[in-house]
Amino acid sequence: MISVPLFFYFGIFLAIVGSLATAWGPGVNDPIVRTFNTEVASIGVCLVLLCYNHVLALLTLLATTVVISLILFRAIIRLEEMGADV
Amino acid sequence: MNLMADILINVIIAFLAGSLLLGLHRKVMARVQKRPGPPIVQHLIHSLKFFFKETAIPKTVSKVFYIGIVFILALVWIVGVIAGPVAHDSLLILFGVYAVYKIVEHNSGSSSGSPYGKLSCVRAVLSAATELPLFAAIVFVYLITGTMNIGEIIAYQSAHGPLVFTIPLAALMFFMLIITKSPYSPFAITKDKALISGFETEHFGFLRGFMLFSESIAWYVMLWVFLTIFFGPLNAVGYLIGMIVISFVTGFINATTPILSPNHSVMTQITIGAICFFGTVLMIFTGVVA
Amino acid sequence: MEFFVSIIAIALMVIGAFGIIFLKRPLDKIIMFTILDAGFVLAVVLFKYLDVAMFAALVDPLSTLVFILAVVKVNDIRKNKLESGDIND
Amino acid sequence: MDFVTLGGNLLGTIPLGDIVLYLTPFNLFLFAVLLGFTLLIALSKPETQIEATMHTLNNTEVKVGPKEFKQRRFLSIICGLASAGAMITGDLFNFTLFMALVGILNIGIVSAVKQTSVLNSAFNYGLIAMMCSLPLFGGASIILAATGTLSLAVLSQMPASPMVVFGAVLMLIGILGESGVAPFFASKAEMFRTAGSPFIVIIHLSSLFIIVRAVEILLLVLW
Amino acid sequence: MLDYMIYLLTFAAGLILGLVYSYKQHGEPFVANTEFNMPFAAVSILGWCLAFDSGNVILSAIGFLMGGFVMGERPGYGRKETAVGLIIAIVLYFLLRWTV
Amino acid sequence: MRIGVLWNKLADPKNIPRLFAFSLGIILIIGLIVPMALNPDQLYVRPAPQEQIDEGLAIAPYDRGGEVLSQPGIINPQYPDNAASLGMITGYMSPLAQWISSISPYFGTSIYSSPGGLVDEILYYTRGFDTILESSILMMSFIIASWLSVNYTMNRKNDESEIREDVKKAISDSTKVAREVKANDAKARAKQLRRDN
Amino acid sequence: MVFIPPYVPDAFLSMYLPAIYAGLIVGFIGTMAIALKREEIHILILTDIVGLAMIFVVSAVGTDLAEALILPGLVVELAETLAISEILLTREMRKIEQNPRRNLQKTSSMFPQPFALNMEILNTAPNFIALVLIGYGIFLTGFTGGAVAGGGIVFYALSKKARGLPVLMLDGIAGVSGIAWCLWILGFLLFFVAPQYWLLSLFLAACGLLLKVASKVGLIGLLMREDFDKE
Repeated sequence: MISVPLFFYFGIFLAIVGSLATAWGPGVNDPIVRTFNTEVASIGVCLVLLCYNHVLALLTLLATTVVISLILFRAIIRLEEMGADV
Repeated sequence: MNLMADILINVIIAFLAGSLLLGLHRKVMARVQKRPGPPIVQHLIHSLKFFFKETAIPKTVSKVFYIGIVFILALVWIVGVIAGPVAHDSLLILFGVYAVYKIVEHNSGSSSGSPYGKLSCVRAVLSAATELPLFAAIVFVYLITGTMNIGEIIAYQSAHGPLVFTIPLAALMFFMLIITKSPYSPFAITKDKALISGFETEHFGFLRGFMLFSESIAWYVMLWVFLTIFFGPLNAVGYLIGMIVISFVTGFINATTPILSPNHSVMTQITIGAICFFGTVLMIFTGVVA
Repeated sequence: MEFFVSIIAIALMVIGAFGIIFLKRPLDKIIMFTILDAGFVLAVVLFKYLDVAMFAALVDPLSTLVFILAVVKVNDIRKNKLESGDIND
Repeated sequence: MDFVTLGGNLLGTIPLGDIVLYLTPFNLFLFAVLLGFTLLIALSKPETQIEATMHTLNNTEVKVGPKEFKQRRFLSIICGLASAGAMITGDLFNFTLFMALVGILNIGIVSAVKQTSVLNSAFNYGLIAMMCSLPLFGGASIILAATGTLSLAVLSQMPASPMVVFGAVLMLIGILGESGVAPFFASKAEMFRTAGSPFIVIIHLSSLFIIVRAVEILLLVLW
Repeated sequence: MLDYMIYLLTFAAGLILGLVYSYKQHGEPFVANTEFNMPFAAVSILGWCLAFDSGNVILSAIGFLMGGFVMGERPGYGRKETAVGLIIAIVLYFLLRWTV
Repeated sequence: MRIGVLWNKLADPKNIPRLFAFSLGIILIIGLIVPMALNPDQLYVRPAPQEQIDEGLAIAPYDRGGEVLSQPGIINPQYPDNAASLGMITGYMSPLAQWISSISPYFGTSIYSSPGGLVDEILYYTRGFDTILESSILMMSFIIASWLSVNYTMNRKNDESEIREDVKKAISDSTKVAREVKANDAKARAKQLRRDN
Repeated sequence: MVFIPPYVPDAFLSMYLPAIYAGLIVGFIGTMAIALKREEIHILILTDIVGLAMIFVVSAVGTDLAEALILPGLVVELAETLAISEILLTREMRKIEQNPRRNLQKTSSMFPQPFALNMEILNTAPNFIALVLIGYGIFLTGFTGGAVAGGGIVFYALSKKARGLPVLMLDGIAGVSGIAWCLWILGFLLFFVAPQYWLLSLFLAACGLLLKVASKVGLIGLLMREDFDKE
């Protein structure tokens, strides 16, 4: 038997730490780093979904996370290329 | 009486009474500002006059909306008359009527292509905030009486006394809406004289006639709703006196206050609305309101 | 047995998470992200959802690849800007 | 609180599984007005916006190009239909979804224009619309957790607990942000400074009507 | 409601007629006329009294027409006459109500 | 600060998302003191976590009973009378899914959504209208995004020549910029060197 | 064997409070960070966190309904991010276009430029991984399948060498997804009009949704390959 609460609370912990890091972590003034840190939070959410047995939602979350980070990176890179100040 | 005849009579009354009251309003403002002012009947004559003037349609307009919107405006306020004085229906329908009125204000400004109309249109969007106090007032009326039906609200008031004594702050919120909609009011940012005539700038001839016609009805309906839901069952003389008094009061207020800048106007209304809202909530929870 | 695997999975995830947050260089972060993902896959396996684990294992290289592409390209752009003197610091 | 005290007699329902659309005179009025406006939008051509040019005596014309026109008209018609649907829906989550759809369409309607100020406000409004997914969906699901149902017909019969009130407050702030009233007016109001009157009217119309409807829904849920 | 509509219509008609008539009589720029015009005062008193106290729709309508005629004169004219008429009519109304 | 100044700040679109976020955050944190508890009487209840997989059901965690094409699964919607073929989707498995379920107990997730299964029943049937909306939202945002990229942001027609010319003009027109570039060049190189070490 | 309990199991009841508090806290952190941040691209990234908080709050209910509500919510988040980031790009490009002298620097480019990168994985893996993902997605069908298969298409498109926006292909994809949407609506209506054909409706709905989501997500890949392309 595995301990579901263990992973549940760990998922919550990861989500909070990840979002804290995204908000005020070291070096987050670089948008790339900030996007990296959202991954930590999203893995935390994945764990929570796993503990709730929302497995299909978990699959979708994994797939969309990749695509969202792709979109964000594209925006960041294009803005840097343009030299836009946002 | 036949329903159609009833509607027709009420619409005519609303138009005549509304335009005379608006004339009175203008006269009061003029007297406060030490001008002779136009005769009271002037507003009525204006409205009628426009129906016989030549109608010109600018080249730049979006035609369907430009013409359609004035009929929608008239139609909407006739629905207001039907839902209010004729059928004593749900307050929420009147609220919906008011919302459509804002849309019409917005779109008649933007469909003309004139920069003045456009500015007025943007300001109409800003002033969507005036909706909220109106809502809050309606919700409080609803909370106290337990109904949205105007007829039942009147019945409640004849049993328990006018609502204005129970929830004065809600009445104040509603009154602020009336001030907002009165001509030359400090909150009338859509009709600021810097924008010529605001959203009406590019509507000529009978189109303008329809607009004035609906505005008179609108003024009558709003006063009617205010008097009905806050001052209980009134007879014709009561309505007459109440409407004249409110026109007087708004005339005084509008004559003595400058127009506010758009965002200040919106935030003032919202602030007053919020204060009244929390005041009324406080009154309800502390048991001041039975 | 399962308890030890849980501990390992959690340890992997902790290392990965804090690695991502505290390491400076982007490429190090990518490696740490892979560790985090490995821990996560382990957790999914523990929960006995093998198809999900398979999928996670497939997506892992994908997201890593996206990160690498992004980091390399951004570095490229930043280097260009520095060399040409467009940005002053 | 039930439908009848708020909007008048129940005229009929449209059952679609768990989601039941219902019609009262009040809902029907809003629905009909929205459909009417959508029809007008489908029929009308945009206006030409004339502005004075700086430093010369000429006028500048701002027109809606043919490509842009098609795209914007399509989006506005869908927006009209979506807000018409929001007027008659009888399910809490369904309503929030309609709102999210209206939000994204509002951005889309102005996204094709050239003025940067308009794009700026569209972007800022978009940020709000994205954030709104938390209060809207979250509020609806908190109400679901507290009462065990999402159907307005059932919710209207239930007494409100503090949790329901909290969910309703969350939903309210979501609605305020999404429809751009009160202190959040600026981002939405700036979006109207562009040509294409038939299209931008639906932005305003949908948000106003959604507030009207939202008040009905909040009253149903809370009392 | 029909009677109220008739009153309003006749009143508005009276206002317009009064305006047209007084512009025919006085074409000069704005003057605040302080003279008390006896015939107009009589019309006003008669009109308002009929309007308020007759109790008959047609008579009241005629009364509103006459009252409106005086009240609707161009700015600066007919103010005192209207005031006198209104006061007398209202006093009469209350007298009638209390005595009968 | 005077209230007018504050109000003027609210008229700038750039501040609005931040103000909204702030008020939303305040309300969220107020939520921590609101007494909250899950009402146990819910629709579409599911078994406790890991219960089905521990029992070794082939299609855990989505097994809701029922036999393929004959007996509906157990399902608890809001309005059962509005859904005539209720539970059939939950009880259905495609032939491929049946085969997979016979070989391993660990592929329940994939099996029970291919197509059929409880989530599909909710998504397509009892709450299908929601899904119409969701997919419309998706479609609309993609229409917006792809329209913008095809017609503007990725449009190759206004690429190359025009943009290059713009760049050239921007640089050649302004000798000042060129001078600055040179000056900064050296500075930047020095900094870069320092940073690399 | 009891397949569903009459009431929510105790495990979920005890998990509710921590989960929803976590959601509130994550949401609070995200919103406060947005309130304090000025740069717009950062705000865009931070809204992602707010979306995660939404997933927390919805999933905390712990029923099948909650899961069904999360699924599309996720896809909506994705879609909105895409639209809004595109608007941000458009705005910046318009700004530069209107005043190129002030805004364009020497190394700046309005359009994505190729860069030098040669990775083994980009040459060998994509066909295989993409195929597996697409196959798995088709097997799953529906939202999840669409997202998975779309991920596969994204990956495939990313690793391709061709440059230039394939407008023709975009149009084709848009057409496919439009037809898929119609399929899905048809299936949905069939459920209520003719319940005896539920199996047909199910397949219509599921396949329609799969095609729709997959084609849309795949479209991202086509758009992206401009940016992450090699020389």
